[in-house]
Amino acid sequence: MVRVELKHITRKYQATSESSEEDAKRPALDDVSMTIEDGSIVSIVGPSGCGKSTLLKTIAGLEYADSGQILYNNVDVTRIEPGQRGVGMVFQDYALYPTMKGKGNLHYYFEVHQRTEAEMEQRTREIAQIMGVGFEVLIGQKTDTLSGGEQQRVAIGRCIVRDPYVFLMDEPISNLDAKLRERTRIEIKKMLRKFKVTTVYVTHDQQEAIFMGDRIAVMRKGKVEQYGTFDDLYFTPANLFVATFIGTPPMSVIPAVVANGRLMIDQAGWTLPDEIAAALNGQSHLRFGMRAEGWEVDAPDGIPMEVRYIDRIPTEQAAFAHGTLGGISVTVIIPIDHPEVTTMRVTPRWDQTYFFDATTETALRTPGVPDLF
Amino acid sequence: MSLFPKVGRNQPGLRVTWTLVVAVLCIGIFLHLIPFYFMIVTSLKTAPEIMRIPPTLLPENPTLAAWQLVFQVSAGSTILRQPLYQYFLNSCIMAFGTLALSLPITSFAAYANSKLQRGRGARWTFLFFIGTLMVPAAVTLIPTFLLTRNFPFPVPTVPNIPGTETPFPVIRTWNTAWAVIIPGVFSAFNFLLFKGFFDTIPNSIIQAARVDGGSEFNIFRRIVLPMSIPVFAVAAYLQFSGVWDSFMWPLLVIQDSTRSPMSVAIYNLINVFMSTGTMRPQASLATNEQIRQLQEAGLSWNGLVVLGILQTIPIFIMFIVSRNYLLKGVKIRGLK
Amino acid sequence: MAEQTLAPGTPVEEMKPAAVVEVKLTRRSRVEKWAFLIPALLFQLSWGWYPLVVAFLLSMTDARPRGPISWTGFQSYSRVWADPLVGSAFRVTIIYAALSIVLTFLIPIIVAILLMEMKPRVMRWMMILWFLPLSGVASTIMWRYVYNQDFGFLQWIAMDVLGLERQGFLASADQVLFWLIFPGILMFGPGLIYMAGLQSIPQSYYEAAEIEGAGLWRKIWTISLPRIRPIIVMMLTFAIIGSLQVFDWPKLMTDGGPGGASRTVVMYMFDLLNSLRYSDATALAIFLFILIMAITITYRILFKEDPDS
Amino acid sequence: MSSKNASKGLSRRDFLKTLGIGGAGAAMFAAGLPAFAERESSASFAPRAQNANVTLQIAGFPYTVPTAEPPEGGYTAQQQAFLAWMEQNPNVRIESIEAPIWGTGELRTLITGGTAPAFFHPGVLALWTIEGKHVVFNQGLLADLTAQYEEFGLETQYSDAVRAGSIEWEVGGARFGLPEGVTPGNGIFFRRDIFEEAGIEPLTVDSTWEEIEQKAAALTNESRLGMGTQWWGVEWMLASEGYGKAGLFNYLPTPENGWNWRFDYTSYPEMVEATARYRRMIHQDRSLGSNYGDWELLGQFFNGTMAIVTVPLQFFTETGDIGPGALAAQLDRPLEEVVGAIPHPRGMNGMYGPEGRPGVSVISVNPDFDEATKSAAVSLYQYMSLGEGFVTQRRLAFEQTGNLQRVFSPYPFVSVAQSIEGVEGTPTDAWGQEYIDLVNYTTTTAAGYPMRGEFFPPELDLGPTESAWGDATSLLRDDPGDLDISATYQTAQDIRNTQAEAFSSVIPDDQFIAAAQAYYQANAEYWQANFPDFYENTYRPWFEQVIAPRLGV
Repeated sequence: MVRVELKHITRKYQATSESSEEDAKRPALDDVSMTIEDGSIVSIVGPSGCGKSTLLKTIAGLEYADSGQILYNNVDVTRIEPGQRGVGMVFQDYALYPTMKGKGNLHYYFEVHQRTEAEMEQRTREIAQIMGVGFEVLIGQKTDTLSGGEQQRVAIGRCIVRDPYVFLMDEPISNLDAKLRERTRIEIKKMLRKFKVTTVYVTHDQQEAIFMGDRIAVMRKGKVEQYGTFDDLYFTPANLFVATFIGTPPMSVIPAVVANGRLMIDQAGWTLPDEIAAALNGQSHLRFGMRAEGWEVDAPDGIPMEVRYIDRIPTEQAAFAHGTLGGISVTVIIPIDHPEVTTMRVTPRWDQTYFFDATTETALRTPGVPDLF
Repeated sequence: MSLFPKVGRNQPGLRVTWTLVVAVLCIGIFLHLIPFYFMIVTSLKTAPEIMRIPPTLLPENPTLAAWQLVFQVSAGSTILRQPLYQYFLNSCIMAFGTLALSLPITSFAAYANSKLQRGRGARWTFLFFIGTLMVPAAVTLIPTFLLTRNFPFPVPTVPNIPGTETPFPVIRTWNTAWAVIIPGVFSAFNFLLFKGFFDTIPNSIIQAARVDGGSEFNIFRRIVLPMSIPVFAVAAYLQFSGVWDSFMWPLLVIQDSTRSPMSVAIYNLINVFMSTGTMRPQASLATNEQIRQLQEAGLSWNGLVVLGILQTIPIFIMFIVSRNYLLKGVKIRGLK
Repeated sequence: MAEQTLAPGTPVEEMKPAAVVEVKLTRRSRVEKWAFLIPALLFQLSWGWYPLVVAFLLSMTDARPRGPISWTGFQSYSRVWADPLVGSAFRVTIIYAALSIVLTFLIPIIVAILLMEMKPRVMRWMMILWFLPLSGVASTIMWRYVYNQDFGFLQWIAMDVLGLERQGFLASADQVLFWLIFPGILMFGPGLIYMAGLQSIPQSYYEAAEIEGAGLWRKIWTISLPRIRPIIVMMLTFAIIGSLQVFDWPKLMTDGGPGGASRTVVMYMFDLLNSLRYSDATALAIFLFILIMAITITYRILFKEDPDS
Repeated sequence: MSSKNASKGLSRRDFLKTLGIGGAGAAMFAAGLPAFAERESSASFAPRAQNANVTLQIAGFPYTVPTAEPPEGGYTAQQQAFLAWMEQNPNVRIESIEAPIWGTGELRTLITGGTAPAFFHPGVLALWTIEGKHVVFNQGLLADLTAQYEEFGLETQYSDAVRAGSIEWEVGGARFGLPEGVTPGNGIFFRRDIFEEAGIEPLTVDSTWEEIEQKAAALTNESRLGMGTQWWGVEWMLASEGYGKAGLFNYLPTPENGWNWRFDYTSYPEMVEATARYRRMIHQDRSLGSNYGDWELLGQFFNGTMAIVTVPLQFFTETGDIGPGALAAQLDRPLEEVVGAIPHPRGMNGMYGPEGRPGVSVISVNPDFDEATKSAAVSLYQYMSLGEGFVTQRRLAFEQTGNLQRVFSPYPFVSVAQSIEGVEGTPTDAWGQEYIDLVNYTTTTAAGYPMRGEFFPPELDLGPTESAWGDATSLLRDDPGDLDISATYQTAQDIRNTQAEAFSSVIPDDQFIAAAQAYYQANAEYWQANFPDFYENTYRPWFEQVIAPRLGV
C-alpha cells in the first residue's frame, strides 16, 4: 500500500527521569535511513534503549524527528500529525482505552475523524469476520475484563479497522505468556500476509524478528547497524554486534592473532587458507567469530578445547558441546552420539569463518550468503 | 480487591488476620467518632451544663433550645446579620465557583505537564506550578490582599498613567465572591494530585489515541477524563471543604455581610467568645458588650456547636457525593 | 485538508506532495499544549508568584504596615539569623514534621488498602465512618476539651481508668509534639486519595500474585504500594511541605507552649508580624523556604522515580 | 511628635506603588522612585469641606448599626440612640460591614490595604500594651484625633478616671483614642457561699498570696479547684512583687545601647519565690488551674467548680448568663452573700503591683479618614458614649428591664456624669457597697502607679518579641518536674538581651535619660507616699545600686 522511506532521521534524546546519564548524552536516533517496501514486513530488533521504539514512534508521528525526512510514497509526512498519517499502531501494553468497551475502542478513530455511523459499523463487522470466532463477543466487553491475549486481539482489531497505510507494532506480544506468544505470532503473521499492509514490527527478541520480518533492521545506540534479510544478517553481518546479536546459539568470538600465516589462539593455532589471509588486509590482531555449526571436530589439525558440558538435543539429532577456547566460551555442534570427553580438538570450516577488526569491530571477512539453489 | 484469597478463608491463620483487620478498622471508627458524639451531645445541652467539669457524657436535660435558637434567629439580630440561608448561599457561590474554574484549569495544566510536556520544559513548569507550595501563606497575605483591591498593582491607591491624571485601569475583585474564587483558581495541591494520577496513566494509551487522530482536547475529554473520575472526585471534595471551611481570607476580602460566607458568620461569633484572652482588662471590656448581647440572645457554646454541625454538613454531603463518584470509578475498573 | 489527503481509503496516487506541504507548519499538539497550560500559568503567575516577589522585595526593606520605608538590604536577614528563638523554632518544626510523618502518614494508606478488602456494602459504610470530615473549628474545641489537664477526658482515662500518674499532655514540653500530632492519627485521613489510586489496580495483578503464592503482606508490598507509588510520593511531598509550615493547629492548641516546645517557624513568623515586623517575618519565611526547598529536593533525589515501575 | 517623618525615605504607599508600576513595567522601577515620592507628599489626603457627605463603615464595634427594618422584639436601646443620631446627621452615611477587627494580623492587613472600618480597638494592633499603642500610632496605623478633641471639647466631658488614664488615649500631646469604658483593673473573685460552707474566713483587701495559697488548698476537693487563673496566671503573682512582663525590676535602662533597654530576670530571689508558689499550687497542692481564659473562669466560678478566680474586676458588673448577678439570682441569695471581690494582694515586700491599676478602654479611628470623616466619627462617638445618646441608651435599658445593673454596667462611666437623668438609684444600689469600695480603692491607690508609657517618648518599633518571656512562664506553669526556676529565667533573659541587640531606638539618648529620670522619680514619689516600707527597704536600695549608675546619675 505504502512505501515508507526514512531519510537521515536524527532525534536528540529528550532526557526523562527514567533515562540514565549515558543515554542522555547521545541522540536517540542517529542518522537513520531505511526504505520499507510497499507491503513488506520489517522487524526492528536491538537491545533495550537502542532507539527502536523511538524509531517506530517517529514513523507513527508520535515523536518528531529533529532532522531528516519521512516519506510515505514520496509524500513528506515528517511534520504531519500521527492521526493524519493513516497508521495503525499496536502497543506492548495494548493501550486499550479502559473506560470504553472493545467496540468503543474500535470506534474512537471513526468518531474523531467524523465518519458516519454506518461506515463505522460496516468496518467493524468486516473486521470481526477477519479476526475470527468470538471477536464480536470480545468487543462487547469492558476491556479490562479481558485476558491479555484477548486484549491483544482487540488492539489489533482497533488498528485494522481503519485500513491503515502502515501497521506499526511495538513488541505486541512480549506481555503474553510463552505458549500464547507462539500462537499469536503465527496469527499476526498470517493476518499481515492477508492484508499485505506495510508493517514495522519492533521486538527485542531476535527469533521473533526473524520470524516476523521479511527484512530485519538491527539497531544499537540509535543507529541502524544493518538492514537486510535474515540471510544477509546471518551470513554477512556488517559488524561484530550484528554478528553476535543474530543467531542461536550466539556466535563465539575469540580474540586471535595472525602470525606467519597461522591463526593463533593463545599458543595453539591453525594454518590460515590463503584466500582468507588475503581478506584480512594484513591485520594481525583481530576477532575471530565462529557459529556453532561452523566447527569441525576431531580433525587432525584441530586444537584442543576444554569441554565443560555436553547438551544433547534428541529432537535435533545433535548435541551442543560447551567449551572454552582462548578463555572464551565456545559452543560447537557435534553428532549426538559423540562420546563424553573432557577435551576435544576443533577446527574451523574456513568457508564459515567470520573475522572482525579488533578496534572498529567491522567485518573483515564473512562467509557470504550461500547460494543454495 | 483481593489481598485475601477467595478460597481457603477458613484457614485459621487467615481467619485470625481477617478478624484482626476488621477489629482494627472498627476500633479506628470508634475513636474517630468520639468528637462527633461530643459535638452532637453538646448541642443538646443547656448553657450552664456545657461549662460543667468533668463534662457529662449524656445531656442531663436534653433540649433542642440551641437548635431552635440558631434556626429562629431573624435577620439583623446580634447573632447573625443576615438570614442563615443567605450565608449558606454565599458559601455555595464561592465553593462551587472555585470548583468550576479551578478543576478544569488545574487539571488541564497537570495533564499538559504530565503528558504533553517533556524534559527540561516539563520540569521547570512543574516547579513553577508547585514552587509556591513551599512558601507559607502568611507571607503573601498582604500583597495578595492588595491585589484584590487593584490588580495588577499591589498598592492601596492606583498610580496615574504617567503624564495624565487618569489612573491605570485595574481589576477590582475586593468585596466580591471573585476575591475568594480567583486566588484559589490554581490549586498547587490539586495540581500535584492530578499530576500524580495522570502519571499513572500509561503513555501508550494517549499515544494510541493520538494515532487514532484525536486532538489533545478530545483525548483529554474522551479518554483521560473518564479514567480520572475518582481523582476528580477527590480533588473536588478536598477543594470544596477547603474553600467552605476557610474564614481568614473571606474575612479580609468581604466586608458586605450580604456576601459573607457561612464560615465568616460563624467565625465572627466564635471570635467574640474567644477574643478575651489578654492581660489587659481593657480587652475584655471592649468585647463585653458583644458577649452580653449574644448571651442575652441565649447563644452559648451549645449554639456555636450547632452552627459547627451545620457548617460540617455540606462538607459531609460533598464527601458522600465524591465518594459515590469514587466508587463509580471503581466500577469502571471492573472491581466487582 | 491534510486529514482528507491522508485518510485511509484515499487512493495512494492522490497523495501528492503538494497537498501536504500546507500543513507542514501546523503543530496542533504544540498549540494545544499551550492552550492547556496558559490559563493555569497566568493564574499561578499573577496570584502565586507575583505576591511572593512583592513580599520578597519587602524583606529587603524596613517595611512597616504604614509609614516611611527604605531599603535596608540584608539587615532583616541578619537580625533574624541572630535571633536565638529562630533556631529553636526550626528545631521544633523539623521534629514536628518528622514525627507527624512517621506517625500519621502511613495510617490512611493502610486503612485505604484494608478498606478495599471489605465487601462493597461494608466498605461503603466503613469508608464514610473512617474518613468522616469534621470542620476545623469544631475539632479545635473538642480536642482542647479532651486535653484539659485538670478535667479533660484524656486525663480521666489516664488517672482513673489506667491509674497512671497525672499526665501533662499539651503542658509537657516532652510530650506536647506527640499530643499535637495525636488527633491527626485519628482524624485526618486523605484516605480517599489512596482509594482513588488503589482501585485503578487490575484485579488480575492480585490473582497473579496469589498464584505465585504471595501472602497478605507480600501483596501489599509488591502490588498495592508500588502501584499507588506516584500518589504516595505526591502525598508525602505535600505532607513534608505542609508539616514544615504547620501553624494553625499548634497556634490554637498550645500557642507555642510550654516553653516554646511547640513553637514552629511559621508561628514565630506570626509573632514577628504581630510585632509589626514585616521585613523580619518575610526574611524568616525565606529561610523556611530555603529549608523546605532543600528537604524537598533531597527527598526527590532519594525517591527518584523508579524506572522499572 | 515625629510620627509623620515624611522626609525620611519613601512612604510605604510610594514604595508599594513603585512595586505596582514594576508589575506593569519593570523599566519604570528605578525612574519611578523619586517622582512618586514627591507627588504623594504634596497632594495626599486634602481635607474635604466640613459638611461634605461622608461614609462611616462600622464593623459592629463599638456600636451595633441598626438595621433598616427593626428586628423581632424591636431595636435595642443602643440602636435606638444610634438611629436618633443618624437622623440628626443626614450627611453621614452609615454602612454596616463585616471586618475582622479582633485579630491582630487581620486588622493590620485591613489598615495596610486601606479597607479598615471606621472604628477599631488599638490594643488589637498593639498586643494590648500601652507602649505598643504608642508605637502603633507612631507608625501611622491610628488616626490623629487631636483636632477632633478640640472641636468637640472632649476632654472636659471625661470623668477623673478617664483623665487619669490618659496614657491610653494620648501620646506626646496627640490624641489617638476615644475612651469608651473604664476598667477598675484586675482583681480576684471568690465564692462567699463556698467559703462559708467550708468554714473558711473570706478574703479581704489585705489578704496576701500566702493566705490565698492556703485557702485555695483548703477549698480544693474532687470536684472543685480552689483557684483558677488565666494561662498567664504567674504574672499576677510576679506583678505583686514588681516583676513580670512589664515588671518594674526587670527592665534596665541602658541608654548607651541601640535599643535602650536590657532585661534582668535573675537578680531577685523574690521572683523565684513567687514563681515557686505558683508552681507549688499547680503541681503540688493541685489547688490551682492555670490554663483558662477569662470567660471560662467566669463559667467555672458560676458552676462552683472554682472557688477563687482572677478576672478583670468589671466582670462584677457582667449581666450575662454566667455573671455574678445571674449567679446570685440562681442561688436566690443577695449578690454580696455570694460573690466577693478583692484587688490583687500585695507582695512579700509590701509592693502593690500594676495589674490592679485602673485602665481606660479606647477605640481608634481609621487612619485613612480625612478631617471631615474623622469629625463625623468622633461626633457619633461623642453622642453615643458621652452625650445625649448615652443617656437615652441607659434610660431605655432601665425602662426595658427595670434593672439598675443594666444602667450601671459597665461602671464607672466614661463621662463626668455619674448618674442618669430619669433613673432613680445609684451604682451602689445596683452593685453593693463592697464593690463600690473596691473600685474606689483601686482608683485611688493604684491609679497613681507610674507606667513606663507615660514617661518615655514613643518608639517606632516594638522591640524584641515577648516570645522568650512567654516561653519561660508557660514552661514554669506547665512543667511538673523539678524545674530550675532561676535557670529558666536565665534563658529567657539571655534570649531577650540577644534580641535587643539587633534593635535601635528612635529616641535620642539625652531624651531617653531625661525620661528615665522622670520615670524613676515618679516611682520614688509613688512608693514613698503609698508604701513607705517598700520604698525604704526595697525600692531605694535597688535604684541606687542598679539604676542610678546606668543613668549616670
